[in-house]
Amino acid sequence: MSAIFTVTMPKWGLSMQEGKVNLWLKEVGDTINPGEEIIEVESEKISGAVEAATSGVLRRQVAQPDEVLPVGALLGVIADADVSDELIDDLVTRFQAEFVPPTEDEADAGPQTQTVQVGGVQLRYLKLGADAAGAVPLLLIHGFGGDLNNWLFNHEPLSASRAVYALDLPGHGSSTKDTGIASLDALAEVVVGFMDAVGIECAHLAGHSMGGGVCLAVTRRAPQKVKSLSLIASAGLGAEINGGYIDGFVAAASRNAFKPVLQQLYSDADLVTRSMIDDMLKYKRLEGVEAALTKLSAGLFAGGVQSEQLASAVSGKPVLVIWGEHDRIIPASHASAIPGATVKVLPGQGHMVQLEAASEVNKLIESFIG
Amino acid sequence: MPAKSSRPTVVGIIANPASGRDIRRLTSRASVFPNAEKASMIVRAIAGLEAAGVRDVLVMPDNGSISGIVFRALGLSGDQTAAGPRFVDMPVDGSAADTLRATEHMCEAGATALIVLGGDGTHRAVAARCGKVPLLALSTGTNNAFPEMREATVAGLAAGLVASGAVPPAAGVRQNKLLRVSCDGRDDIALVDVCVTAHPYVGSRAVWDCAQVEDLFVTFAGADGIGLSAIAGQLEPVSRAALHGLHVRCALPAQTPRRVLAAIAPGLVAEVGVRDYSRLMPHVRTVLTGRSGTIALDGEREIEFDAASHIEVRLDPHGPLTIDVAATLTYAAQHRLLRGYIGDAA
Amino acid sequence: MARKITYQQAINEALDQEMSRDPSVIVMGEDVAGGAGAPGDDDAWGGVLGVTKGLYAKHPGRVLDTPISESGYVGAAVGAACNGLRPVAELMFIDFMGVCFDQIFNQAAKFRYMFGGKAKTPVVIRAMYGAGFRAAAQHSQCLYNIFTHIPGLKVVIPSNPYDAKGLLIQSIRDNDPVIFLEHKALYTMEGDVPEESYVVPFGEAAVVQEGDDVTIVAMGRMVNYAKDAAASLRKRGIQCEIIDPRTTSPLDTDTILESVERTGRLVVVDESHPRCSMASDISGFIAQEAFGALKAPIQMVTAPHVPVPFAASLEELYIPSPARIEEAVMKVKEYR
Amino acid sequence: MSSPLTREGLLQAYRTMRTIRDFEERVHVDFATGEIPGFVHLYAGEEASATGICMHLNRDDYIASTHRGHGHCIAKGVDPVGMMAEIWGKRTGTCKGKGGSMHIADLEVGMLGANGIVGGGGPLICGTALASKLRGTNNVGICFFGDGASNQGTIFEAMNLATVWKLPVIFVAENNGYAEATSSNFSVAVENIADRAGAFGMPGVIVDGFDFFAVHEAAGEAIRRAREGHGPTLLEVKLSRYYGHFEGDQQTYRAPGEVQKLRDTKDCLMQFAKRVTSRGELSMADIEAIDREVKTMIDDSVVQAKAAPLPLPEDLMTDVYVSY
Repeated sequence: MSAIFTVTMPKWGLSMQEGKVNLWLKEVGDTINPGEEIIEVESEKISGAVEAATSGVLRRQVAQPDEVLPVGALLGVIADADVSDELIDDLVTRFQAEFVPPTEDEADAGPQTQTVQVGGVQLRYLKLGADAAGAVPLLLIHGFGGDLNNWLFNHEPLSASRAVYALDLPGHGSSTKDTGIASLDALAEVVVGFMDAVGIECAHLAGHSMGGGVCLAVTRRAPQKVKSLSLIASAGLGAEINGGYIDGFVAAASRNAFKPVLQQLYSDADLVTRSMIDDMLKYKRLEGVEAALTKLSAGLFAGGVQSEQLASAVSGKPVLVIWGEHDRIIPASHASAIPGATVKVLPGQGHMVQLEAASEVNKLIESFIG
Repeated sequence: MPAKSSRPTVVGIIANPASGRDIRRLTSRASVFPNAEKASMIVRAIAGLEAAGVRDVLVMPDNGSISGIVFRALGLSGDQTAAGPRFVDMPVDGSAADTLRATEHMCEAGATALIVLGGDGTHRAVAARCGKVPLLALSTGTNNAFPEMREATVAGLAAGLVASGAVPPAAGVRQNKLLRVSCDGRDDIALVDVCVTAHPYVGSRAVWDCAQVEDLFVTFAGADGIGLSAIAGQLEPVSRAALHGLHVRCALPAQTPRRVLAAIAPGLVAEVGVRDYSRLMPHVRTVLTGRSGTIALDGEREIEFDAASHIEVRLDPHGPLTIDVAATLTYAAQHRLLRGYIGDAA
Repeated sequence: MARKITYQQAINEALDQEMSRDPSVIVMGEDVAGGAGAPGDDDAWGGVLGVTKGLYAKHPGRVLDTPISESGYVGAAVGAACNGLRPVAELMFIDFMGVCFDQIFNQAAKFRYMFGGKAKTPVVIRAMYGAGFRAAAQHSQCLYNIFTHIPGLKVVIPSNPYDAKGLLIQSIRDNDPVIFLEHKALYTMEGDVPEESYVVPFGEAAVVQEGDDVTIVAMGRMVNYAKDAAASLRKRGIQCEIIDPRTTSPLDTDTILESVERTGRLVVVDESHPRCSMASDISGFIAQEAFGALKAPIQMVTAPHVPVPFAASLEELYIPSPARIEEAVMKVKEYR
Repeated sequence: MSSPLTREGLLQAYRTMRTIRDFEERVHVDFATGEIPGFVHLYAGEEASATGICMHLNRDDYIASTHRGHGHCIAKGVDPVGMMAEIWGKRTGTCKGKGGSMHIADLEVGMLGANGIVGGGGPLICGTALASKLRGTNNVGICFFGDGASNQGTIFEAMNLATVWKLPVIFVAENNGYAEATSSNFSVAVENIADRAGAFGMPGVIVDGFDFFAVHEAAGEAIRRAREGHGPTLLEVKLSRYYGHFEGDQQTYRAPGEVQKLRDTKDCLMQFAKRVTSRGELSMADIEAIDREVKTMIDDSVVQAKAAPLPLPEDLMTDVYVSY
């Protein structure tokens, strides 16, 4: 029995409604294996590759480079070599005739964020993927000034075979803003409370930047709740941190002031679009954010020095360390701080490596946590 | 219709545009009496006068707030030779002097009655100049003891009947008492009360704080009166006809066991301490000295004095004459002055 | 946490949150409670369109119905602002500025300068504006340009629920007199609005969408018309950059200038009349500052120089439409 | 009834009235030489009103004034030295030379500004009074206005609002008989501005504006009443201005000798001095000492004003907004 598979515009994150085709990574006639990258698509100026879910031959490139298509639109067709062109053309014709782009409301009807109260703090989180027997869930923890959308290109891909949670830390995203928290341990206490509240006995933790420091602090506080740690450009593994970035982030009040600050995060400065800056400004202008960030930065990164070194907290847990080679916020040299850890420094990448090199990071994590 | 005398009857009307505007609007709940209503009262009084056969009515002029309305209401042309009321030809400066001037002028013009619209103060000014011409005293407000609240049409009728002689003075006119005050060479009068206060300034004139009242002299005091005389009225009512008046010596309520509640201003009932009181007999002089303060005449502070001042108060039984509206019209009824039949000559 | 609410709810929420945060904030205006002294409910209306509904009960004594007496209560709001309150006076329809303008432009606007910097007048005057409701000539005007002309005033024209809330909160916290104008047609517009309090600063234009071909500057309701026009133009391969100044005083000239220098083409969309309007003002400023960058004459899409008509057929002609915006964009795009 | 003025109170009253008089007389002289720019409207003759009223006020009470505002400023405690510099358009002026005679204000002492718009102050003072009322202080607001402003809609609206909201406001109608050159006999439809009070549900009282004691006492009652929460009052002060509507006005619309007669017979300073000295409450020496002291101060204020720097070019663009 031969099969025909459609490749469609993916939905990365909650807000994505359309994507732009950058380029095809496979030519018509190429043999495709599951997991291979077929086409590069861009959303919110972040580009990512659509991976094959199946094996076959790329038979059609329906979408053309620079085309902007709604989520779910047909990009190409993979089929076994023996499927006739007529059948494939018929399928393409029928698909295009029947395809209705999702309305904004339907788009909203996708996975919804939820909130939970932990010790007087309201936390927003997003759970993707189903609880599976024997599968230890994964908890994603963003960095300073970030939120659960920092995992836009990681969250869904990692949720194929397990439940994956991403939360907004206190002071961030849509969680309670001014909680007075000024230490990694206090953040860890909230995270542990969160795990209890949503019924996570034990999880793989993945943390980015300050979120990595939080993962380490959770491990120190409640080792029984931690199965493994994936630390991406993590805090807590050395003294240095770009104090200019931290202070600039806290102080920036306008687009023009914010842009050069945010550009330090990325290897490709063009990724810092106006709408990204606008979104960050919207966050920063929420009541309590400035106070929260000021307290947190003073507690954790005063004077461009990290106040906590937590490499020893891992106490024998499996650890994966990922870093961007050209990280301008926390130097990649910190990657070797944990003896025995699996370390991967991605060449050419910056601090937001999980966004800029999402599929590579996803693969590393996937294979690390199994 | 009554009384045809050889010369035409002249009646004057005096209305004070400034009455009813003093500080008692603030310190009590005294009414603001609109000048438009005063003008309307004049028009109604004229109707009564004309019905009683008076053809020559003299009206006090003012800056226009009353006279202008009267002028329009009666459709006057400004031609002073035409029939109808005339405005006295005199300078107007908007002060109490206008009232004095108008009174003198009307009396010289032969008025045999004056209708006065105002409060105690206005009547006091008229009384100082009107001699033996009887007054028909009409109150324009809630704050007066001397003039009465009554409908101006009826008042005009009564004034006309007395002025023309149709009702004889013995039937319609009453003698009032007067208080004469002299202080360091200044002489003045009061129709209802003289109040010696501790307040050092004439200031905004009205007296409303009983704590400042030291001596009170009254010509008459109704138990149902309003104003300072009401204090006396609750101690020993004195009628307008009685020969005597009353002298009350006040004290702070805390300093005397004798206290009285009195309506001393509209909306203001106060407790007044009384040291003692005595009848004030005609012509007996009461002398006060050794203090400083102000003397209020008919409720308004007029004279400041000091410790060296010599104050004399005495009751004069020969004050102004006033027309008793009820008695006049009762006489008219008894004598059928206003009755007639179809076919009677006008 | 962001959720969808209407423009009207966003304004109500901004007032509510600021009144809770700062006891010196009061709301006054004709029928802002709606029922003072009447035998029925004290807050029957909550504003003529219900924008202030519910505030009366939540903030006792601080939502004040006024007589229909615009000079009186707008002036009182100004005076109260001089004496430590942060009043939000609702003028109902901006057309009513005619009966209280002195208190706004001769008093509130000038105090600080006339008094040598010693006065602070944190008053907000809210009013609805704009055509489209068959409300005719005295209840439909767009008069923000008149206020923009006056030094000492700030003028705010939110085009969506998010901006409405953030700009109103900024207006209330601002220490200068602010004219806050709400388009009637936007009250029912829904959008994502965070539950938390937040501010949108003045003088920061929003780049509603980016594009390299033509710059469209639009404000208030016209932003949404510009978006409609841009969506249609996109199908024709024309990428419009839409800039919403959000505040006309202060005006973010940098963002407009930067955009026009890149696109070389400018269309200004303004619901008010063409003479001495924001359209002519922005056009003049760009002609002066970016003449060399212009590849085509600037186009203004405005209402005509006539009062707002009543009849639907005329009013629809009066209001600038997406079609007219599209036409203007094509004109600047095709200019050779 | 308010308690009698103490010796200190009498001295203060005289000093304030004398300061206003000398200030205005001096501005009159200097204006005539062409040294003072712009328009000035002098308060000379009306001193008893501002003084008798403002003596009851404290710093947190507000007054709204008029284009004829110098007297109100001085009575409310604005520094005459700064005022003189302001009138001379100097950088050291109360308003840094940006306001001038018609806009002198000092919110620090509760002076909400002279006002170039006739009737402009009524609504504003309702606002300061509303703020006082909502904050639960017992402060009051005084709205000074003239017979001209008594015909403005803003004043009617303000009086209505003050009663509707039961605000602690005293509307002080300073009726000097002329709105610019037009007689109030012509322009005011009623004999007394106070008569309008009834229409707005408040008491209306007339006082003699040449008599400090009359103004002081009536104002004391009205202000007490307002502080105790009983609402607004309209106080009509009948007075006269000695100079023209503005400086340079030849006043040919006035009767010959009208002003001189008032100066000779009713002048508030003269009456006051006679009254207090004849009763021995103050001595002539007291009066003369104040006269000398005030003259020195006014002379000095002019010397300082003349010597003071003009505003700088950079001052043009400042003080428009708190932030922009």
